[in-house]
Amino acid sequence: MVDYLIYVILPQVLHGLVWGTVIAFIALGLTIIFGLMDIVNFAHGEYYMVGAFMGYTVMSVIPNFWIAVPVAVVAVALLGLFTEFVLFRRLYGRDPIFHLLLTFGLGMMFREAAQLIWGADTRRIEAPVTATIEFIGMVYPVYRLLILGIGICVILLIWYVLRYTSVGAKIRAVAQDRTMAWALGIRVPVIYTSVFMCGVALAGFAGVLMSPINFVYPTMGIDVILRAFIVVVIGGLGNIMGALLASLMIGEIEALASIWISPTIAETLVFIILIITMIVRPAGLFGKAER
Amino acid sequence: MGKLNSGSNITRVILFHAVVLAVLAILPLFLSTYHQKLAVEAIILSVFAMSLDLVMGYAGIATFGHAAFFGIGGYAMGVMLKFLFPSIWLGLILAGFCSAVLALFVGVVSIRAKGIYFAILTLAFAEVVYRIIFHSYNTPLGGSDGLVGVPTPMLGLGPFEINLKSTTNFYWVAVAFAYLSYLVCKLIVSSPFGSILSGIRENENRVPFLGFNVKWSKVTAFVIAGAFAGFSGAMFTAFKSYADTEQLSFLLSGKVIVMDLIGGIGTLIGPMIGAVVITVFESIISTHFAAHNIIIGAIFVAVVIFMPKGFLGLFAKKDRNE
Amino acid sequence: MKRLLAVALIVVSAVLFCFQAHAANEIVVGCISDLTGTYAALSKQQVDAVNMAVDEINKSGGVLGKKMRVIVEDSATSVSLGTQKLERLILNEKVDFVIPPTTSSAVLAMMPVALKHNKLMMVTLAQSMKITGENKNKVTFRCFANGEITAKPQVKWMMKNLGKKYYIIGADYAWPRSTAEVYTKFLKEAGAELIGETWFPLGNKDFAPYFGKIKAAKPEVLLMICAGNDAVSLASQVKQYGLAKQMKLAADGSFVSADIIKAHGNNADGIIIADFYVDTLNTPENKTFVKNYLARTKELPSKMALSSYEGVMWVAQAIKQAGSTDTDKVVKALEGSTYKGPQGSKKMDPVSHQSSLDVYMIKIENGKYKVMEKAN
Amino acid sequence: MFFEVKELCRSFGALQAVHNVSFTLDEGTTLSIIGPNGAGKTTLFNLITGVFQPDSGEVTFKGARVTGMPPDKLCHKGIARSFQITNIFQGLSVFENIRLACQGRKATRRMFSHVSKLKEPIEEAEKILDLLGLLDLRDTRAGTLSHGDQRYLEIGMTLAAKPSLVLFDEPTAGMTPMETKATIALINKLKGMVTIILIEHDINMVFAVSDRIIVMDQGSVLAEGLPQEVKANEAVKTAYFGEEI
Repeated sequence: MVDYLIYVILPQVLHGLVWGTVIAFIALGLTIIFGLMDIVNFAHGEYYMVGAFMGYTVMSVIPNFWIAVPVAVVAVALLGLFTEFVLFRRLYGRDPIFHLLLTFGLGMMFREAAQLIWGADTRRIEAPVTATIEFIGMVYPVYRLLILGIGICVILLIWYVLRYTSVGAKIRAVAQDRTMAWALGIRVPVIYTSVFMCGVALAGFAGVLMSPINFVYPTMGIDVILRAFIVVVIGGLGNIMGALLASLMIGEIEALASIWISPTIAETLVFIILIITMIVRPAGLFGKAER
Repeated sequence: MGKLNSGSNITRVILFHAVVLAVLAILPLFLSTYHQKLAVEAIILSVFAMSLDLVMGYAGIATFGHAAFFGIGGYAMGVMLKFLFPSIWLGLILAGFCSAVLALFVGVVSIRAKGIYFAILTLAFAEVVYRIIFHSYNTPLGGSDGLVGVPTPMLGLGPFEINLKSTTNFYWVAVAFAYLSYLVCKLIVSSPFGSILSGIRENENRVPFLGFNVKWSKVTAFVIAGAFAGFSGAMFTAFKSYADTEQLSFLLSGKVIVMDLIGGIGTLIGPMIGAVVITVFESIISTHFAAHNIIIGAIFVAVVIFMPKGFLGLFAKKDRNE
Repeated sequence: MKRLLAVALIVVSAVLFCFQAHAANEIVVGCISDLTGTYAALSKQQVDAVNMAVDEINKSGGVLGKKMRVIVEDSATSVSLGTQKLERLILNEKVDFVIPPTTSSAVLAMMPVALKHNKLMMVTLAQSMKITGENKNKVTFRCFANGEITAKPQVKWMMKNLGKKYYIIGADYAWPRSTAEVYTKFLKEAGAELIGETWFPLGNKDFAPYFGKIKAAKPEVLLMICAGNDAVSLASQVKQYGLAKQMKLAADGSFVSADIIKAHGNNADGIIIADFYVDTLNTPENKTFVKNYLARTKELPSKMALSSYEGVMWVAQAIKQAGSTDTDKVVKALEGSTYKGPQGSKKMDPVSHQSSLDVYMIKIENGKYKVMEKAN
Repeated sequence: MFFEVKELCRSFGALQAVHNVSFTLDEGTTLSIIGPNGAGKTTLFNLITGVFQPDSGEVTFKGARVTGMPPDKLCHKGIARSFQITNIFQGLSVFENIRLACQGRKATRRMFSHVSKLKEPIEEAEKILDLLGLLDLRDTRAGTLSHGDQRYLEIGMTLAAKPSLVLFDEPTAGMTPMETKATIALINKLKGMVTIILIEHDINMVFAVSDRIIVMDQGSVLAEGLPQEVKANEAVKTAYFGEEI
């Protein structure tokens, strides 16, 4: 019994934790952007993809992972700035369904453009750390633990910025009531642009960080976007803490469920959890009541 | 709407319908068989797009899972034709029934959620359906290989039989199918029930105080839309001789929203045009340009930015009081 | 202005729509390929190889005195687009035969269409057993391997050299499932013990959660059945978590096919596969083929490229033999015919329309294929 | 008793929005509810019309218990309300707004026939438009009407359900003095035809139309009686009129 706990359950809990952090990374930007500007960003996965490809490109010139990461993040942020400035800006205040259409089209363009620029092959980025450690009878790659660590740091940082800084207060003010915030002298368009940049930069960051594990290819965004959406919705759209908890929950459920049931059923289970969550709490598990 | 009463208008409307139908009817004489096939596909998809307009354009409910009903209809038709009884009519009945039942279930369960939450719920339901069928390996449904080799039966019309193996015949049948569906949907939206739906779209909170049950009105609209999506899915399968999981995928759900928005929602005819435009356009662009997704994506983006009311909006008269 | 643009757009599309090239005295090959989507990389190889075959044929004087021409259509990994494109090629472009795309479901849906229009299809990439099995039809042939061809010799070899306890892990969709069935059948016949299976969803990213269960089952051989990015991820995680220390690794050929071998890096080292072709095959015909392909595309050919090349060549040979491009005659000529290409010589089964193929046991070493022996 | 509210309570967290409110109403009379902002007047309306469920208490209408019944059912029973903040269908025409309201009373009959064939609702809608003086604007999009006209439309939609009990929530909010006068005239016209409960800030209007008045403060009934009694009540004077008169 104790053996079962230590050698079967515990490693799965760890997997779930690491995997949950990874999902949270992608979901965070999505939920921040929605919470602030009501944009349902279907192209979020494509920013994640661009981040990974940028990392790959830098790595092929300067083979140093820790240079590639900031360059890629900045590049994606600039792409975010450009798209926000040229496209999203024109849509504020319109029905979210238009954002959906816009990001749907944008995603198609990004995917195809990536295929034109980099080709359709799967690329690899070597992990900067390849060591493994022995851990309760399980060999565990250090790089994954590193991601877990970085993830926790980034999440704490975001939480700190939003909660305790004046920028964070402004962002929360705009999210609460855009008109009022504007009247109080907060420059709403600047906040929008910068938050959008940060949101997609987070996706780009996740893209490079994950590329040693998930590899780099043009359609990689599609593979993550649904999962990220589920997490964001279960957590309550726009609710950062909710998205975090939901990510960990989904990671753990999938990891633990796969001990006993087939992984495909576990994956479907995630959707069923989503459905049940939303029936019981229509605004998400951790969401406020109707907005 | 009140204007529909006047006599001259009715004559004009009838005349207009007659002309459009006549043009559609003689169109195949000028089209190659391939173009006819493309036209049939586009026409069938136009009914699918129109069915979404009932909920999205009239009741103002966004749904990301509409493909589920299309796909289920397709599979129902496939199962009917391949394994049960080779009759299009029975296939349509089964398809409409299955899709409507699914829509009823999804609707009743999720109608309490509003806006984007409802949309995500429908997406989740559609994904569950998709996964169940995708992994139904070793069942007659064929899992990810799809249900292939669906026979094309004769279409019995009383004493007559129409050979649907002829593309031109199927084209006419598809036009009739689309036209009838349009008429029925048009009647629905211009009925008292349709007014309730517009009321819900405009101001959901006021509607109950006028004596209407919002929840059931929405569910009814959802079920009707689901049934029509099922019908069009069934026709799609009958025409293409296969049912595939692609018909259930969230990408198709996204695409049909795009079709509606491009055509102009809340008009019924707009989404139909949108579906035809996108289907034909996709076919042309992917044949003549290597990077076709960039072009199609750019068109979506341009539509959102420059034509928020869709294609019809460009040609519509300016709103009376704007 | 906007109205004008919209109208212009419609006019341009209408013109494009009606535009048709007319084939005169030539043989037209329709190549439908999944150039966008998951299979884009190997689909590009398909197109390159088909073009290369046609160029070579034309350089040596064409077929029956006619030049060959290729029309490429992108089916974008979509069944509906695939069937639509097939209809376009057959009805509007009047192609003489078709090389269909990778997606099995699309090929399965296209088969009845090809049969209806009586147009020959040479399948060069799709792997579903059904294509030459329960769904086989008169006009569809395949010169690519299906699970049965490679599984049988591989099982024999593995039983002799690797062990008797097997665990299968694969992606949960039709092709890996049916391939696993074939493996299971042969393994059972050979007296092996199948101690577990894990089926993960397509596009899965994290495999670590399944490894505990696999290790606990203590198999001697882990047999992996998936392709593309799933395979790349799985191999890298199998390496990271050190599964190779406790068991031998084997896989279906597509697990390390040439479109992803570079992405594997050294992660796939030690994996045993059975396959009908790798670029390192040591025959003079293959060396010429690899050299030409490399010169043309700057890439090493995959088995998909080889198969597409051979598929076109084989049909061309049959057309020559039939003396006509008439489908019925070419089908007759293909059935039971033999063809000798870069990969070796093979025979087309007259009933199933599945080509026979030489199979080699291959081990991955340093990210490259090492041919160990011919296995059948 | 035609309409009775008995010990109705509802709190939101620590706030007792409505506390032990009781009153009765005879058919054909007009009752006004006045009180400072936040006195719980609109919450009381929301409790009566089924927007919120009361924590305790009872509402009876024509002898039947209607506590917490959903709005659509109440509408069928003959209770209709208007809203303080204009609550109309902005995107529909004035006529469509009223016609939709007219057809609500007979819920499901002929649900799928063409709207232009619905003789009764159309005639009624035109009658109501005439009553409101909006006939000239019938095809105008409601969202583009002036504020006053939107308020009239709001009242019209409430009347369209042919209720026997109407709850008006500040019908004159934001109206010009001229429009207010017209509204007073309209309500006087309605008196006797229907029973009215009115929330109103315009004191002149309240005394001009009411048969009885309830004064609410902090969720409870402060005073109740005939207009002149209320006017004379000292407690009311300090709590409410003190500043305003």
